Amino acid sequence: MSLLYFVLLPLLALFLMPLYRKHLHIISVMLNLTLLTLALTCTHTLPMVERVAVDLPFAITFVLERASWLLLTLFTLIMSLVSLYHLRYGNDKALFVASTMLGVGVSGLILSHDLFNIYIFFEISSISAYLLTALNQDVKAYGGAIRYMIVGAFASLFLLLGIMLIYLSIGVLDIGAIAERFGLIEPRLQFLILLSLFIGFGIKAELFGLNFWVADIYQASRSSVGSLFSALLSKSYLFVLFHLTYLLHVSPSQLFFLGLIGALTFVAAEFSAFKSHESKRIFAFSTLGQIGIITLALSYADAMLSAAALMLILTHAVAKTALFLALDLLERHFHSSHSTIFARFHAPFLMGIIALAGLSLLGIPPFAGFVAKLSILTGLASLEAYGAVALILLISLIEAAYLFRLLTGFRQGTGKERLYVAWSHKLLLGFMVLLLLGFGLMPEPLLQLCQAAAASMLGGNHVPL
Amino acid sequence: MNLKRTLALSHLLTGLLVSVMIIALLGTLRLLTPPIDTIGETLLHINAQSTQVANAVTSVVTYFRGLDTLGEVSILFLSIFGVALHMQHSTRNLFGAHDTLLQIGAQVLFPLIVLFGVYIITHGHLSPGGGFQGGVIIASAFVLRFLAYGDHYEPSARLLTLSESLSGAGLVLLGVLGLLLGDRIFAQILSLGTMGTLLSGGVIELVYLFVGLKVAAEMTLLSQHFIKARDV
Amino acid sequence: MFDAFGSSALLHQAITLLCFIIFGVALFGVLVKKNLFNIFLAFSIAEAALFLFFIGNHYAAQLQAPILFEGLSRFDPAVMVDPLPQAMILTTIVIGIAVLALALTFVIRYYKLTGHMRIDEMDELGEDR
Amino acid sequence: MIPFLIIATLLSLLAAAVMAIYSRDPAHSVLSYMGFGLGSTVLYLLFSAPDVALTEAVIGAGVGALVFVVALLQTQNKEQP
Repeated sequence: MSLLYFVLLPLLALFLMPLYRKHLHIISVMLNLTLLTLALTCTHTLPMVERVAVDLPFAITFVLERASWLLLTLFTLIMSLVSLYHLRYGNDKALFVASTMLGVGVSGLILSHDLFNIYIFFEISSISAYLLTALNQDVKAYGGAIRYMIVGAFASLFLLLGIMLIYLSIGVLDIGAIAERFGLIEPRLQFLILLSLFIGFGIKAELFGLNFWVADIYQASRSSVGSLFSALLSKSYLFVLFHLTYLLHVSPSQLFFLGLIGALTFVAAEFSAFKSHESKRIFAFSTLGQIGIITLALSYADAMLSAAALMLILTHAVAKTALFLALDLLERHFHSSHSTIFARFHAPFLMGIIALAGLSLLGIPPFAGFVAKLSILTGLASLEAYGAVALILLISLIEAAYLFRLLTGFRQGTGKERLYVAWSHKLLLGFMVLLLLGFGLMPEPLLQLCQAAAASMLGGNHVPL
Repeated sequence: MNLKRTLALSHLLTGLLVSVMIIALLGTLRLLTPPIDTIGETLLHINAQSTQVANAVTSVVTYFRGLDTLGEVSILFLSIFGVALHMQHSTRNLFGAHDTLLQIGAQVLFPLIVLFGVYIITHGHLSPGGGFQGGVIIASAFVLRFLAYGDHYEPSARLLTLSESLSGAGLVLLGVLGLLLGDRIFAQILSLGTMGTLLSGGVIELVYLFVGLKVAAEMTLLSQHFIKARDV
Repeated sequence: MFDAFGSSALLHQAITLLCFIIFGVALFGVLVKKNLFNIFLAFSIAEAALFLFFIGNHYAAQLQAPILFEGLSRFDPAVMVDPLPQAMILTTIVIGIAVLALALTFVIRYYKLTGHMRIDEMDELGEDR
Repeated sequence: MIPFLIIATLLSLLAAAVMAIYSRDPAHSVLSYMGFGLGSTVLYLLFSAPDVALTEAVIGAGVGALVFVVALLQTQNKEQP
């Protein structure tokens, strides 16, 4: 089993597209399920290290350890769910190409240990995100895509600058080797490199100050695409950012700065979500809020908190996918995503799914989101960061306020339409909610996985040369 | 939130960050000292025995960092796919010239340019050049025809996409074959030959051949879609 | 007087300075220009300035291209330029042109649909519709 | 001699960049952009990177300029029917 198959199989499926252009949706499902199976079979052989081309210590290396395995499994799972969701809507070439390439990009981002290779996968995932934004081919979509391209160009410019400065000063690209030699660089140059890498990844990971564009992009694209953005794209950039942060042993003050950015992201996003009345914008801002909490938790570089943050990544991704897919059903029916559409239909199952996923997002007891948030809070309390605990609890009230406002929308309005939801979609959405419920009731196995992953992420996972 | 205010704010923020970066950069310029032993130099050392390719840049691009090239080729594929998707239903050629002299010139030059492109691709491991450059040169021959014939010249879009896709698939299959027969992507499954001859480098030449074919088809598609106006 | 830049360190500093002036000029252009056409042109130039900076800092007077011609018989870092940066830049140039073509496609389509391509008049997204 | 050529080319590149970005006439912008591409090709040759020079010549100055020229034509023929 080679790790390169996670990149090569989707590429092969893409390049052979002219041979089966009528059945792209079926191929997409088969491909993603195959990748999910491959990811699951890797469980027993972790950690896996694979060198590309030559056996030199500094050649391109693909590494799969506990943390990246957890994310890879999550990504392939979400990709499979989203492709299953689209199965009913038939053959869509643009969606197939862009989403498959997005899968290639994010898996490459978390697997690769070579900085320039990471840049390539960064570009692959960005370009597929631009294409996904412009999927509807109307004024809104093009406006969103152009904006996205402008911020994306900034991000890749600064990432490239960071990579160039690293190669010019120490002459290596493998991130393990960079970690070894990083101390040799002049401190001011070190700061410059860290700043450019932070701008590059921070823009894409939607951190505070660099995330002014996010709501527009989510609003411009389809809701089902929003699930990919929120579950895959921002999470993979965040993972690479923190992987680099832990490897390069940044100073405590820089970690504190990251934590501050996380807290600011959280507060600003929740307030913006509260002020918004467009459901896609609300979910976008709520994604930003969760990213803020995750950044805050990861910035302590503490085993327990990092495990909790990984758990939050998993539960948030599943809950947000369910929410965005449910919203996509509504959007396809009403051709609008303003929050008033919640008062215009009657479909008990769909309403139940949205309510339950929303509750998990908020962290209400029987769901997995509760376990994640609780372990973040206890972790912060054990580090005596009571300020952060108070902040999260306080701002969560705002989160509760806007989510309940959204959900009470169901009970208002007259002359409701009955909305037909297909059985396959019911099964899919039900599966996601059951997943959340199941891990909420029996969190132990998932927590253990997350703890192992956090340990390998914090341990620096130096590749044996 | 007002969009204009958001835009102004974002400009202010990015401007602030950028100016901080620039000031910091100008201060740290003199600290940059070239490193002593880089990976590039290591690769240069082992290049002779592991690839038998006279152009070290070619061997780095296609062999040592073949995965980067695969990613780059797929980026190009993705981008051209987007261009073709959003520019389809284009009808009118922007350059509707019907200059007989230009047409004769295009007739004469077309095979010469294609030949030159093929030369650049097949000699990528001996001299400067390679798949990307040669591919674009071949595509430029088609661009010349577009300019000279206007709407009267139309290469089959199906053939172009087919050759693009199949050469891409060939590249990936070469990688998979390397994984199965050797133990790594783009492993040397062919004999290396002797350095400096046309048939040297083994897999490297095949990689550049596929890349060249793919880039030629892609760039032709790009220009075909770009130089046609679509009236909405 | 031609020996003034004889030491490669001084030459590298001059190259770096000029490239970053171009880089800064281009980024400033991105921020102040309102025409989408000029914005993407400025991005393209900023990228090119970074490439020049990277390749230029690996240049030295006694080094030759990493290709075996008649005069050279073996690969030696003492007489040849580092090939890896050149390979990286080769890759990045192609990526840059791919992104540029896609961006201009979006700009053209946006222009066809709305009749303008100024970034300060793009207001189709926002809270109220 | 070569160091001075490098510095002079860089200075002219700076001028071309300013022309390309800040010119009000898009046609001037595109022409200066082509000039920028050619200048950087020369510079790569001076930096003993012939592979990059060839790539920049065909891709940066060739395809890039083509793409810009066509974008210019496509976005202007509506105003002057």
